[in-house]
Amino acid sequence: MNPTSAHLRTPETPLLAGLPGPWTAIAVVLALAIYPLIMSSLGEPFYISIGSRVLILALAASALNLALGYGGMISLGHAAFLGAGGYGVAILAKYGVVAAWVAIPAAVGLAAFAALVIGVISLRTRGVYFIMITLAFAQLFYYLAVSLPEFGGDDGLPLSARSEIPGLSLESDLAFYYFVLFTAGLAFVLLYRLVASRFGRALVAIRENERRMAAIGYPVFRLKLMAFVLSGGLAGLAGALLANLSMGVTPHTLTWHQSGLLMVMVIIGGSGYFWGGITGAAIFLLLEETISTHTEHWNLILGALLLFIVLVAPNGVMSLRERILAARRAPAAVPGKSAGEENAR
Amino acid sequence: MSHTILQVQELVKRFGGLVATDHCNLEIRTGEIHALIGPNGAGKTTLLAQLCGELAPDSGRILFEGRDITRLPIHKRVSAGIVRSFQITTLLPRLTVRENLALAVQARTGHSFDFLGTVADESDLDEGAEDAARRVGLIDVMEQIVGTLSHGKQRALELGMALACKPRLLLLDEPMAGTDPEESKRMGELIHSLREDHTLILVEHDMDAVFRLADRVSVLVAGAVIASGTPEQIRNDPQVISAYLGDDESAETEAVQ
Amino acid sequence: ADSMKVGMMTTLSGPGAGLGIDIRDGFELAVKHLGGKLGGITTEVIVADDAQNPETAKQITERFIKRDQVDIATGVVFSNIMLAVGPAFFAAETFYISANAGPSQYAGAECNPYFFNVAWQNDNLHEAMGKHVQDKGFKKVAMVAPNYPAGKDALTGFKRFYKGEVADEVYTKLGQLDYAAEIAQIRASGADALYIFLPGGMGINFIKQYSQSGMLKKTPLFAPGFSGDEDVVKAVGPAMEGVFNTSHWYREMDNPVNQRFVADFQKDTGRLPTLYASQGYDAALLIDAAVKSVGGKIEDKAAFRKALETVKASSTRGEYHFGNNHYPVQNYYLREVVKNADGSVSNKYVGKVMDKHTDAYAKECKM
Amino acid sequence: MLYLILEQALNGLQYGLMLFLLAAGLTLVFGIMDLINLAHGSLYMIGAFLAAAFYQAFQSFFPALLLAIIATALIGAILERVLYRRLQRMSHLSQVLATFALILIANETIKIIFGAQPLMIGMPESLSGPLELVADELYYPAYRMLIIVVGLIVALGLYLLVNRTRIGMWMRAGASNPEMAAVMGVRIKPLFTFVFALGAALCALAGALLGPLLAVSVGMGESILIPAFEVIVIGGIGSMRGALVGSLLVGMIDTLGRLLLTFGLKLVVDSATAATLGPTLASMMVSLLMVCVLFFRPQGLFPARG
Amino acid sequence: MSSLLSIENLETGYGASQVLFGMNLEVQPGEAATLLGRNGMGKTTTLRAVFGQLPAWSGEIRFLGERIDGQPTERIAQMGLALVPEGRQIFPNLTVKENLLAFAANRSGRADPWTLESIHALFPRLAERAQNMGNQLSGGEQQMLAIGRALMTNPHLLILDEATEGISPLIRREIWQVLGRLKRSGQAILVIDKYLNELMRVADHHAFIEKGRSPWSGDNDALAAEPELWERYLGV
Ligand SMILES: Nc1ncnc2c1ncn2[C@@H]1O[C@H](COP(=O)(O)OP(=O)(O)OP(=O)(O)O)[C@@H](O)[C@H]1O
Ligand SMILES: Nc1ncnc2c1ncn2[C@@H]1O[C@H](COP(=O)(O)OP(=O)(O)OP(=O)(O)O)[C@@H](O)[C@H]1O
Ligand SMILES: [Mg+2]
Ligand SMILES: [Mg+2]
Repeated sequence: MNPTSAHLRTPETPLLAGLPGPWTAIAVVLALAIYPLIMSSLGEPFYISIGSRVLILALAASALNLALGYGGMISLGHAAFLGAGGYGVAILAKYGVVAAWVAIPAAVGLAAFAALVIGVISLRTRGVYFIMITLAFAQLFYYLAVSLPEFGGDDGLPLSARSEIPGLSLESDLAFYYFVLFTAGLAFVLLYRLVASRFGRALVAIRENERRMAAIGYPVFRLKLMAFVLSGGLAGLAGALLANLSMGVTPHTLTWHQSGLLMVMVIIGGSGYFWGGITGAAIFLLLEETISTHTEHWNLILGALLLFIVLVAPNGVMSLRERILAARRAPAAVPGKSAGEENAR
Repeated sequence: MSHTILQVQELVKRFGGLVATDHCNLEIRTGEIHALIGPNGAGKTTLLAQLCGELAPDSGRILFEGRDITRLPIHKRVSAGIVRSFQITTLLPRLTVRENLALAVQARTGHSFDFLGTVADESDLDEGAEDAARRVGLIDVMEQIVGTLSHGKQRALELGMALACKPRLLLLDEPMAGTDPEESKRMGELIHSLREDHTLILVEHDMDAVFRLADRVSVLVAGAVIASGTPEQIRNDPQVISAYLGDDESAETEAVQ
Repeated sequence: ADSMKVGMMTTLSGPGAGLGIDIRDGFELAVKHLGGKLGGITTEVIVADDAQNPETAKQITERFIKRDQVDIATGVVFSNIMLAVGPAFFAAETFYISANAGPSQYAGAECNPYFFNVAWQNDNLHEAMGKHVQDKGFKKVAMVAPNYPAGKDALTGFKRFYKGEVADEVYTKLGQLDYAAEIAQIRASGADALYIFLPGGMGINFIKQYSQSGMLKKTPLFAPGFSGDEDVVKAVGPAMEGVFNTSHWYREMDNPVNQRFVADFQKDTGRLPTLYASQGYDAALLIDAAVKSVGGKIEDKAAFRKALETVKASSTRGEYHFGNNHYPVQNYYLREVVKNADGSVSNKYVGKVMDKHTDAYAKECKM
Repeated sequence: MLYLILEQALNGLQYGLMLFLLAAGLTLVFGIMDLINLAHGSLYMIGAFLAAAFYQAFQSFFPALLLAIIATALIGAILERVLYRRLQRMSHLSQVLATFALILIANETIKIIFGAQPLMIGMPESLSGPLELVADELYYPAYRMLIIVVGLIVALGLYLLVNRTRIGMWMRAGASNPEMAAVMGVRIKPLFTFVFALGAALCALAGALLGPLLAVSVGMGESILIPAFEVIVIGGIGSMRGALVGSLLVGMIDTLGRLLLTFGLKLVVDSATAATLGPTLASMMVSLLMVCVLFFRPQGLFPARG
Repeated sequence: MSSLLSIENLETGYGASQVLFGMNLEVQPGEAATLLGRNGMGKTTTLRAVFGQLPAWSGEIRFLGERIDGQPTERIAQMGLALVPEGRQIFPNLTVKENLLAFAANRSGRADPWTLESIHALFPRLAERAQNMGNQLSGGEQQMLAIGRALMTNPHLLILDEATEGISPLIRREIWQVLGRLKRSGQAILVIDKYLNELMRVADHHAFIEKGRSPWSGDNDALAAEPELWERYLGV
C-alpha cells in the first residue's frame, strides 16, 4: 500500500556501487589476451573466432545494459543499432570505403544517429509502451532492409574483405581477435568511465525515480536520450565488428528475436552490473555452442534454462554473489518470509 | 516594502472539461512565507506544478523576478531558483540519505554530462549533502536506506532534497500531511527557520500551522484566488469561512448532540 | 581415406523446420540404404540446425570447417543462408552439395568449382510453370510474391517463358497471414490464371484462403512444386484440390530407386515424401557415386570434382546431369492435386513440361 | 471499385476482429494482472494445434472448436497457478524474459508432439461457400462472415462482462490495486486464474477459428503476436475499448492500406517506383501508425488507468 | 471473551526488520476505539497484520472469537472487517457508483443494511458524482467514498487509518460528524488519527502504541486523568 515499499520489494538491481576493481579488470584483460595463444597451442583455432564473437556480443549486450540496466529503458529494439552498424560497414564497403578508421566510426555514427531519432520519439513513452515502440522501430528497419534490393534484400550484404587498417591484415582470425579485443577494450573503458561518472550516477538515479530527479533540476529527457544514443552507438560498434567477423550482414540481425537474445544475455548476466552484459554473452554463447551441437532441441533446453534463471536468480548471475553474501550476513534471523513473498499481490 | 519575487498572471490550466486553474493571479513577495489554502481539488497542487514547470499552463504568464518563465523547462527553473517538494513523498527509496542528498547537490553544481570524472572522490558533493542533512535533522541517519526510514524522516528528507538545491523560492506541498503532532511541530520550526534565506509558498490543510507560520495567506477556490491577505484578515473573511474553514459554531453543536 | 565426414547443416527449428527435416531424413535414409557407407567408406553425418538464421549458419560453417573438418557439406534449405555460408566453404575448398538452395548468383557469374546443386536452380520451377501456362494458352495472368528480391526474381523467372499479358503483379508483406485483400484484388483484375511464389506458411495461408474464396474454381492456381508438395497438401486438406504445380520429381515416378525411396521413407517417418526428401536422398546418392568412382580418394580434390561433374549417379528422379555451372540439366513435370478414391488428396503426375532444361544463368558461368 | 473497397472493408473488419480476439486476452492479462505475456501467441498456437488434433479425431469442426477452447483454458489456468502467479510479482523485465523462454519451450514441445509440418483444420461444410451480399456484385465468404459475427459477439460480451458485471468491476479493481481489492473481500487469486484462463480461451477461439484459414504450424504465434501487441499499445493497454478500436484500426489500415497505397502512389510517382515503394510502405504501415499514435498520445488512444 | 477484535502479543515486521514486538489491542462490540502513536510506531503495520497482508511471526489475532492470523486477506474481509486505508486507495478506473456497488454485501447480517441510497443520504456529494471516475474526485470526496465503500460491506468493525490526512478543515469536520453518528448508531469503529481533540469527542476507548508495543490503554476518563500520557507518547 505504501508506494515506497513496492520499490523495496522488486529484485535488487545494483545501485551506485558495483563497479569492478582494477585488479579484476587487469586479470580479465590478461586472460583474454592469452586466450587465443592457448587455443592455438591446443590446436583449436576454431575457438579463436568463437572468442571474437563472444567479445563482440559482450560489447553489444553491455551497450544494451547501459540503456536497460543503468538507465531503466527496456529497449526491445537494440537489434536495429546492431544492424545499423553492420549495414553501415557493408554499404560503405560496397562503395569502396574499406579503411577501418573511416568505416567503423561512420557505422557507429549511423547507429548513434538512428538511436537519436528513435530515442527522441520513444523516450516520450514509458513502460510497456517504450518496449513496444522500440520494437516497432526495429521492425521498420527490418522491413526496409528486406525490401530494398540495394541492401541485398533478404540475402543481405556480403563483405568481400574485412575493414583495412594500415600495416595489419585482419584476414587472419588471430589478428582480427586482437583487433576486436583492442576495440572492445576501449569501448569497455569508456563504458566504465560513463557509469562511474556523475552522468552514470544521475542515470541510475533517474531509473530509480524520474520525477524526483526532474524536480531537483536534472534535464531528465536529455540525460536519458544521451544514454540511449551512447548505448545505440556502442551497439553499432558491435554491429560493425560483427559484420567484419561474419563477412557480411543480413536482415536477420534486425529481427526482434535478435533484440530478445541481446536482452536475454543482459539478464542472464545481470542487468545494471558492469560485468552483466559480458558474463551474460559469454554464458549464452558457450551454452549455445555446447548444447546445440548435441541436440536439435536446443531451444527447449534454452527455454527451460531461462525460466530457471528468472525464477531462481531474477537478476542474473552477477547478483548471485551479492545474494550469497547477503544470506551469510543475515542467517535466517527472522522467522518471517522474505519481503518479496509476503505481499503476494 | 520588499519587492515581488513571483507573479502569476491570469494563469489557466484545463484538464479536458475541467478548469483546474482558472485565471489565477498571485503575487509572492521576497522573503515571505506565503500560505496557499483552499478546499480539496481547488487546484493548489496543479498550480504548484505549473510554477515548477511540471505542467504547462494553457494560457497566462508566470514571472520570476520579473523574468517570464512560463515556458521554461523544470531544470532551468531549478537553476533559476524555484524548487518544489511533493505532497506524496517522492524520493529514491533504495538509496541512502547521503546518496539522495548528494544527487541534489550534484544537480545544482552541474556537470551531469561530465562523463569522465568518477564520483567517489568528490568531497564537495558530500559537504553539500551533510549541510542539507544537518538543517533537516538527518545527519545521524546519513547511511540509512531511505525506504526504511519512518514517514516523518522521509518528509524531512523530502524537504532536505529541495534545500540541497539552494532554492530562492521553495514550494512546499503539504509538508505536514501524515506527520504526528510532534513531528508537525518540528517541521513547523524547520519551516520557520527557512524563512531567513528563502521565500516559501506553503500549501497546507493544518490551519494551526498555517496561521502560526504564514506572513500572508491566499485562498484558492475552484482554480482562482478568492482572497489574499494577512492570516488575521483571512481567518475572518466570511467568504473563506463558508468555502473552506467552516463555521466553528455549527461543528461544535453537531458533535455535542 | 577410409572414412569421411559429411556436414549436414539444415533448418530444423523455426517455421521452416519441416523442409530441413525432410532433407535430413531423405539423406539419412539413403545412407541407411547404403549400409552406413557412402562410396564404400564409412561415413559420419554431422547434423546441425541453422535455425534459419544466417548468423548461426555462419558459426556452424566455421565449426564444420575448422573443428570437425568435414569433407563434404550439404543440407541448406534457404538461399539467403546459402549465400551467407558459401564463401567460407569455397575458401576452405570444402565441397558443397546443395540439396535445395539454388541461388542464381552461384549459377551464374559467381559459380564455383566446389559448389554443386542436385535440386534445381531457384528459377527453374517458375520457368517451367511459365512455359506450361503459356502453352495452355492463358492470356492474362496475375502473380503474387512477397516483397523482397527473391520474390521479384521468381516472377521474372516465370515471365521468361510466359509472354502474355500480366493482369496484376502483387507484392505482399513478408510473412503475411491474411490475403483476403490480395484475393479480392486479383478477382477485380479479371485474370484468367494466377501464379504464386509464396514459400512456407505464406503459401499455405494463401492457398487455403484462395480456395475458400471460391476463386480456385474460376481462376486456376499455378504454383512452384514446393507450394504444392505433400506437406502443404497435408496442411491445406481437401481445399487443395485442383492446384497445379511444377517439379523435377513426382512421387509415382517409375524407377526402382524412387519406389524403394518412397516406400521406405513412408515406413520410417510416417510421412509422404516431399521434393525436399527426394533431394536429400539424391544428394547422398550423388556423393556415393562420386566417392565410389574415385575409389574413396576424396583427398584428391581435382579428381573428386571431376567425378562429381561426370559420374552417372542413380536418383529418384531418373536421369539428370550437371551443366557447366554444376546445376542439373533435367526434365520438369506438371503435377495436380487431386482427390483420391479414399477422399484424401495428393499430387498426381500430369505430364512433362520441359525436357532437359538448363537454367538461364549457366552462360554467365566461366568455370 | 466501390464494391472492391466495400469488400476490402469487410476484410479489414474481419482481420481486425481476429486481432481483437488475441488483443483482448493480451490486454486483459496485462491490464488486470500487470503481466507482459509474450507467450500469449503460444497459447494461440496451442489452441490451434489442439483444435487440429480434435478435428482429426472427430472430423467435425464445432466440437473440435469447443474442446480446444476448454482444453486451452485449462492449460492457461494451470500455467497461471504454476508459473504466472510467481512472475506477476516480478519486474517487467523478468516477465519478458520468462515468457520469451515459454515461447521457445512451447514451440519445441509442439514440434516434438505434432511434428514440424503444418496441420489442417477443415472448414464446416455449410460455411464453405460465399454469401451473396449484393446480387451479382458483392460476394463474401460465409466463413469469414462467421468470424466477423463471432468477433462482434465476443467484443460485446467482453464489454458487458468488464463494464457491466460485478466480476468486471472486481477485475478492474484488481487491476488498479489488487491489495486493496483483497482488503475489500475480493478473492484475487481465483479471479486472476479466471482472467488468465479467459485470455487463453480467447486465444484458442482465435486459433481454432483461424485454423481453416491459416497454416496451423509451429511459430504461428509469433507472427501474430507483434500485431496483437501493436493493437493494444495503440488502443491503450488494459482498455477493452482501446483493444477493439485498435484492432479495427490496424485491420482496416493494413488491409485497405495495402490496396490503396500502391494505387495512390501511382498517381504521384512513376509506376515502377510505386510498385517497389507501395508494398514496402504497406508492410511498415502498422508500425508507423503505432509510432505516430504514441508520438501524440504516449499512453495510447484510450488509456485505461488514471 | 466478547471482544470483537483482539490482538495478543503480536510480533511482525518487514523482511529482517521487526516492527511489532508483542502488540496488544482490543475492540469491543459497539464501541469507538482509537490507536494513538507517533509516526512509524507500527499503527499501519498492525492493521496490515490484522488484514493478513503481513504474516504474524508470533502472537494471536482474533475476530469474532475466531483466529484470523494466517487467513487470507479476502477471507478476513468477508468475515466483516472493513478498512478505510491510509491514502484512500480509491479504484481510479471504477465510477463512484461502481466503487460503492462492487463490494456491497451484508457481512454483519444487519437488519437495516447500508445501501447505495443510505450512503448517498449520508454523503450527498457522492450522489452528485455518481458517474465520475474514482480519480476525478478531490481528496475530500475520495475520503468520503472510501468510507462509503467500507460501509457498503456492512462490517462488524470499521477501521479508519488517518482518514483526515490532507483533508480541508470543512470536510474534516464533516467526517468527524459522520463518525459520531455512526458510533451512535451502534457501529464499532477503530480510528487512527492525529486530531486528538476530535478523537476524544468521538471515541470511548484509547490505546497507545510505541515501538511496536501497547504501553497503555483505557477509556476516556482514564486518559483525561493522565495528561502526561500525551506528552510521553505523542510529544504534545
Ligand atoms: N492529470 C489530471 N487529469 C485530470 N484531472 C486532474 C489531473 N490532475 C488534477 N486533476 C483535477 O484537477 C483538480 C485540482 O486538483 P489538485 O490536485 O490541484 O487539487 P488540490 O487543490 O491540490 O487538492 P488537495 O488539497 O486535495 O490536494 C481536481 O479536481 C483533480 O481531480
Ligand atoms: N514495506 C516496508 N518495508 C520495510 N519497512 C517498512 C515498510 N513499511 C513500513 N516500514 C517500517 O515499519 C515501521 C512502522 O511503520 P507503520 O507504517 O506501521 O507506522 P505508522 O505507525 O502507521 O506510522 P504513520 O503514522 O507514519 O502512518 C516504520 O519504521 C517503517 O519505516
Ligand atoms: Mg494537492
Ligand atoms: Mg500509518
